[in-house]
Amino acid sequence: MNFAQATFYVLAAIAVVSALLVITRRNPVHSAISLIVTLLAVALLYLQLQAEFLAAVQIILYIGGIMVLFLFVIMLVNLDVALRQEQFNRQWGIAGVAAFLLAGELAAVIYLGRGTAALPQAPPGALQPNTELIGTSLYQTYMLPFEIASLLLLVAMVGAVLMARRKVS
Amino acid sequence: MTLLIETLQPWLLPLVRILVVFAGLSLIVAYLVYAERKILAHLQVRLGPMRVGPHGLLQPIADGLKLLLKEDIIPAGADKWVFWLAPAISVLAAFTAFSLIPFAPNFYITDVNVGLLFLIGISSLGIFGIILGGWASNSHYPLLGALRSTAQLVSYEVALGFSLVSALLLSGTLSMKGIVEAQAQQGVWFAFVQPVAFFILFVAAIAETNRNPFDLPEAESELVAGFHTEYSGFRFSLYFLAEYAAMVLVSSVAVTLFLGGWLRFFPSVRWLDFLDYTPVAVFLAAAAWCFRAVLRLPGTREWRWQRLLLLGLGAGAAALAAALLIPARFLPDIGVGQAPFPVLATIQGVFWFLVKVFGFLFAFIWFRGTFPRYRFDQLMNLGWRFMIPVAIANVIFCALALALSRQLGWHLPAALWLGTAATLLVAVLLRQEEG
Amino acid sequence: MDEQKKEEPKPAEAPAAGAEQKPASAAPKPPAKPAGPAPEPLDNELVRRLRARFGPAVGGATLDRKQAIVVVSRERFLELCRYLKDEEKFDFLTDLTGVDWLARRPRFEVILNLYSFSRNERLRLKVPVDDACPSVTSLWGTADWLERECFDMFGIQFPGHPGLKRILLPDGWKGHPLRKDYDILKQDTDWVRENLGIESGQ
Amino acid sequence: MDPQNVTTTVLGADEIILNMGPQHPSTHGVLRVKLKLDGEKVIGSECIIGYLHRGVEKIGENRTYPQFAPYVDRTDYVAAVSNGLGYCEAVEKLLGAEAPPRARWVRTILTELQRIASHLLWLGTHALDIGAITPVFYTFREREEILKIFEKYCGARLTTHAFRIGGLQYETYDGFEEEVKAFCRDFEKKVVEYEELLTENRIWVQRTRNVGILTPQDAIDMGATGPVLRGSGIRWDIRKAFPYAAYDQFQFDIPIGERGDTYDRYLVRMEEMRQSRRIVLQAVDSIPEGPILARVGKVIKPPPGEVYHSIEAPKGELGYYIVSDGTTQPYRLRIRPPSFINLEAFDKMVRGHLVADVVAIIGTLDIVLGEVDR
Repeated sequence: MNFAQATFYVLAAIAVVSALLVITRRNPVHSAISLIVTLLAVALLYLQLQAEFLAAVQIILYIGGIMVLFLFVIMLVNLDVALRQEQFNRQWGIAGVAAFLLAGELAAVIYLGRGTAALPQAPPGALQPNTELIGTSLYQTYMLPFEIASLLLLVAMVGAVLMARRKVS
Repeated sequence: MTLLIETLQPWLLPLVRILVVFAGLSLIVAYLVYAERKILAHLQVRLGPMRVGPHGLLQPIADGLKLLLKEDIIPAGADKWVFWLAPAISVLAAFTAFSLIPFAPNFYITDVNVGLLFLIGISSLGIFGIILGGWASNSHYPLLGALRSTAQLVSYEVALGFSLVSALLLSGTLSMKGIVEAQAQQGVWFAFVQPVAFFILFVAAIAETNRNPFDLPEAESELVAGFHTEYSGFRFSLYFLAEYAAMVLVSSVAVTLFLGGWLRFFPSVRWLDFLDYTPVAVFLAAAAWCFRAVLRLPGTREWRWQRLLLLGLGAGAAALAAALLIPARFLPDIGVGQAPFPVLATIQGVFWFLVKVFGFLFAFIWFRGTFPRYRFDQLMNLGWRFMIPVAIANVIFCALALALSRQLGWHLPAALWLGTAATLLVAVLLRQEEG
Repeated sequence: MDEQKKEEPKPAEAPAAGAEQKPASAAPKPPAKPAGPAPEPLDNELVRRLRARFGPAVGGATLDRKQAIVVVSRERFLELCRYLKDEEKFDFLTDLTGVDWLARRPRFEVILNLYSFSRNERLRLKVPVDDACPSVTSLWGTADWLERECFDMFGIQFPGHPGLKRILLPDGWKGHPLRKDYDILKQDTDWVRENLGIESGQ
Repeated sequence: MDPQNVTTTVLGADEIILNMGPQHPSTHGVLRVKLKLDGEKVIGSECIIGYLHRGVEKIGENRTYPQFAPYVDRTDYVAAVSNGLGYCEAVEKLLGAEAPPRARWVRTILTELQRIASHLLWLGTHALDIGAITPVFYTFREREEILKIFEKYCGARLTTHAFRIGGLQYETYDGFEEEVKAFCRDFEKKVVEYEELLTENRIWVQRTRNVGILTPQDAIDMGATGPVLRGSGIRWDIRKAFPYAAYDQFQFDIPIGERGDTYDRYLVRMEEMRQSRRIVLQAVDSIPEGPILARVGKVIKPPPGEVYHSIEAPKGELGYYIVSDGTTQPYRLRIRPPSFINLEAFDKMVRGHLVADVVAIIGTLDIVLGEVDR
């Protein structure tokens, strides 16, 4: 096991463990912190894959933007009430079974498809100017889907603002 | 032994650089606090720290020691882990970001091709230090302070981001080093062709570092000390350190992006080349000042130590000035090319960089001594209704100017200036609508 | 702590009379100390109007050191105040306080200092009360805290006050310190012991 | 566009009760304010006072008239000279005596200097509350000059006890007139200096304009006096309405505001400092010769009766209501504290504003807790 592999396993373990913490912590702030750690570990994995742009964007958008807003909202709602609520409801058994089945299915697919999905080794240097590559593919190759996606987001945003507005009496 | 050295070889130089940068940074931050106290004091017709060392020069060290030795108090209702973690996040974020700043063409820790994005990303992690610290204290004032700063930082980050974009458009790269090189190549600091972006960056930088007039998160007259009200001793000093490191950081970013980083003033004007010798002149002037002071001190016995100290300082400065002028043939090749004075060439970049950064920092301090504080809603209005629209308009016009110059062959600076004029028009219209 | 004895210095239930702000009759200024200025009856337009309207509710009216004082009975006090505010333009309540005449009946006097911007004139009302005086908070917003202070210091109740509670002293304090039977060295030792953890605040 | 408000309502987050003080940097002493907040918006407030209550009025009933004089210095302790003037004149009125002209002139000069000093202190701290940290040092520099004059005159800087019943405690010192004039000469430029820092400052204007508006009707209803009343546009000043000391001899204007907001009160106080300087200059040029003490006798024993006397203190109407029973001690001594009554308007002014405005409004009321609590 070389250095790169060791790093990968460490980061992967951190990501998984903190992801588990996200759903098991009782205190939402602790969950949020765990989520930040997960996202950070994933960003570092991107970095290891030499996808610097993706890593940077992951940090800026998910951690620097979205998680800050998460925490912001968590602080505004009354935490004491949330703490006293049941964390798991009666459906968690069913959910567990469903999750188990899904995991089995996934494992089977991976097992059956082994070998067929082996990716060719990327030629060194091909990924170098990845910011420009992403730009080209987003704004030229996939222009239409990209614009549709941004339109959707805009609609969602306008809708959220509309719903959040105070009723002016 | 040789094996060890060989394995460490690729690590050695970066490690040394990291150590130098962080040690230097800590010193700069410590003395920034001192400079702030002194400058503010003189703005306010008083003297500032005078007791520890001559003119209070050792005050930062005394302060640091005091903070380190103080009792570490964790409030009873606080969330211990988060309370412990929060200041560490702040400091880490602020310091790590420096690894991406190029202080000189050959003096930086790392240069990534998405350097600027990383820098924004890492520095935005610093918010968590504030928000978690405010929450973990389990008290109203820190919570309100944390909420304020979150809203503030998130809002102003947008304007900040947009102001950076125009520098990116002009340089065509995200690498910090590349941006400076682009400025050298185009022969103009971006501040001169993108004054609006530079201005917005400057204002947003003040807001991002919670400095007056945007220092609401820690407005002492309203929220006692904002998010760090409950912090004391060592943890408090971490926040303090982070705040001042962040000041240095945003100044460095602004200098790199808009003021030509390590470049000296008018780098492309040949007949101003004598400016390259400014570091020498500065050291010589310092030496001269010391010697003159020695002569002016009374010649009695009780001033003996002061005289000796000043003499030593003067001699040191003179020696440094001389060292800068060691000709190339007496030195091994240290990778600066054909410069006649390699040491001078090495120091050059860092010198100019620091001069510009200190210019910024002085402005920060000056503002603090001058302006009252904005109210929260006014701050938000300014951010969302003025700065962000103007920043967006600026990006659009900047891109337009670039397109015009690339497609139609317009003179680039002229096109950019036209864009700036259009942006200013937008700004004026926005202002009028508001008033 | 000299207790007030029989010799009431002053007009309180003194006879009716009148005059007004006019320096005409009253109080010259003999600089010598023993003689000094003395209160004298007051009979002016205002007092006459008041008497005509409120009859026996208006007690004595005096001029003391050129300052007009009218004694009002508790029963029609609020009504009279409203009249003064609305009709006579005494729109400004400068001060409201109390005096404890330990030996008298009624024991307390509530003192109102009114001012009229349009007439540039002051008028002092005195309401002799035993334990309660109608609140004037509905007329002058100022009265809120002033009545609370009066209650705090003298224990006078103000029916009609929106939230009569102590203002300067702690809520749990016992006793009303400006009463004449409250010695200057006295304090609520129980409160001090309980809340401050010390034996005495002296 | 205030994201906080939006989120608060939607999520139905609870109202926060925020307790400001009694230990808080900008409650100017030991004022405690309980704020009910919706986000950062104030929807209700309650002032809790009394932390500095020393029973001054009770003490007054247990001291002889001259013995009590030093106590009044300790009510509004940043304007001790004004307090002393009010008390001494009240007792003089009770006695039927009047201070000789020279004493009245000197009293006027010192009281006006005290008004400037008090307003300077207010200006510095008010600006500090709003975040401008520099003016406070400038204002203290000038206040220091006034305190030096006080110190030379009576030996004390803060709790001066400068006057005594019937006139002055001391004759003026040599060079008094020159020093006062020198101060006035310099002070004209200094006021300009403060105004340069604040009056046109965009942020300052934004922070104070339309903040804490007190309508004229409300101001009268809440019994506001002094600059708070005048800021609301009512031209009323006891120095003009019921002249005392030597004010009827001098010319000065009463500045008023238009909107009754914090900025207007700021302008009013700035102009008041200028007018005070004007009064001082007129007075110092015309101090008459003569005795400084009226014949009031060694033992102050006012005839039975009562008196209410008020003066225009820097904070507003400072009144003394004294009931005498003919003995050497007041039977009842009531101080009408301007700070206390001005503070009552606080709740009215603060509703609907943000937390940041709370400190601006506390500052603009210019309260001194020593006087509020007595």
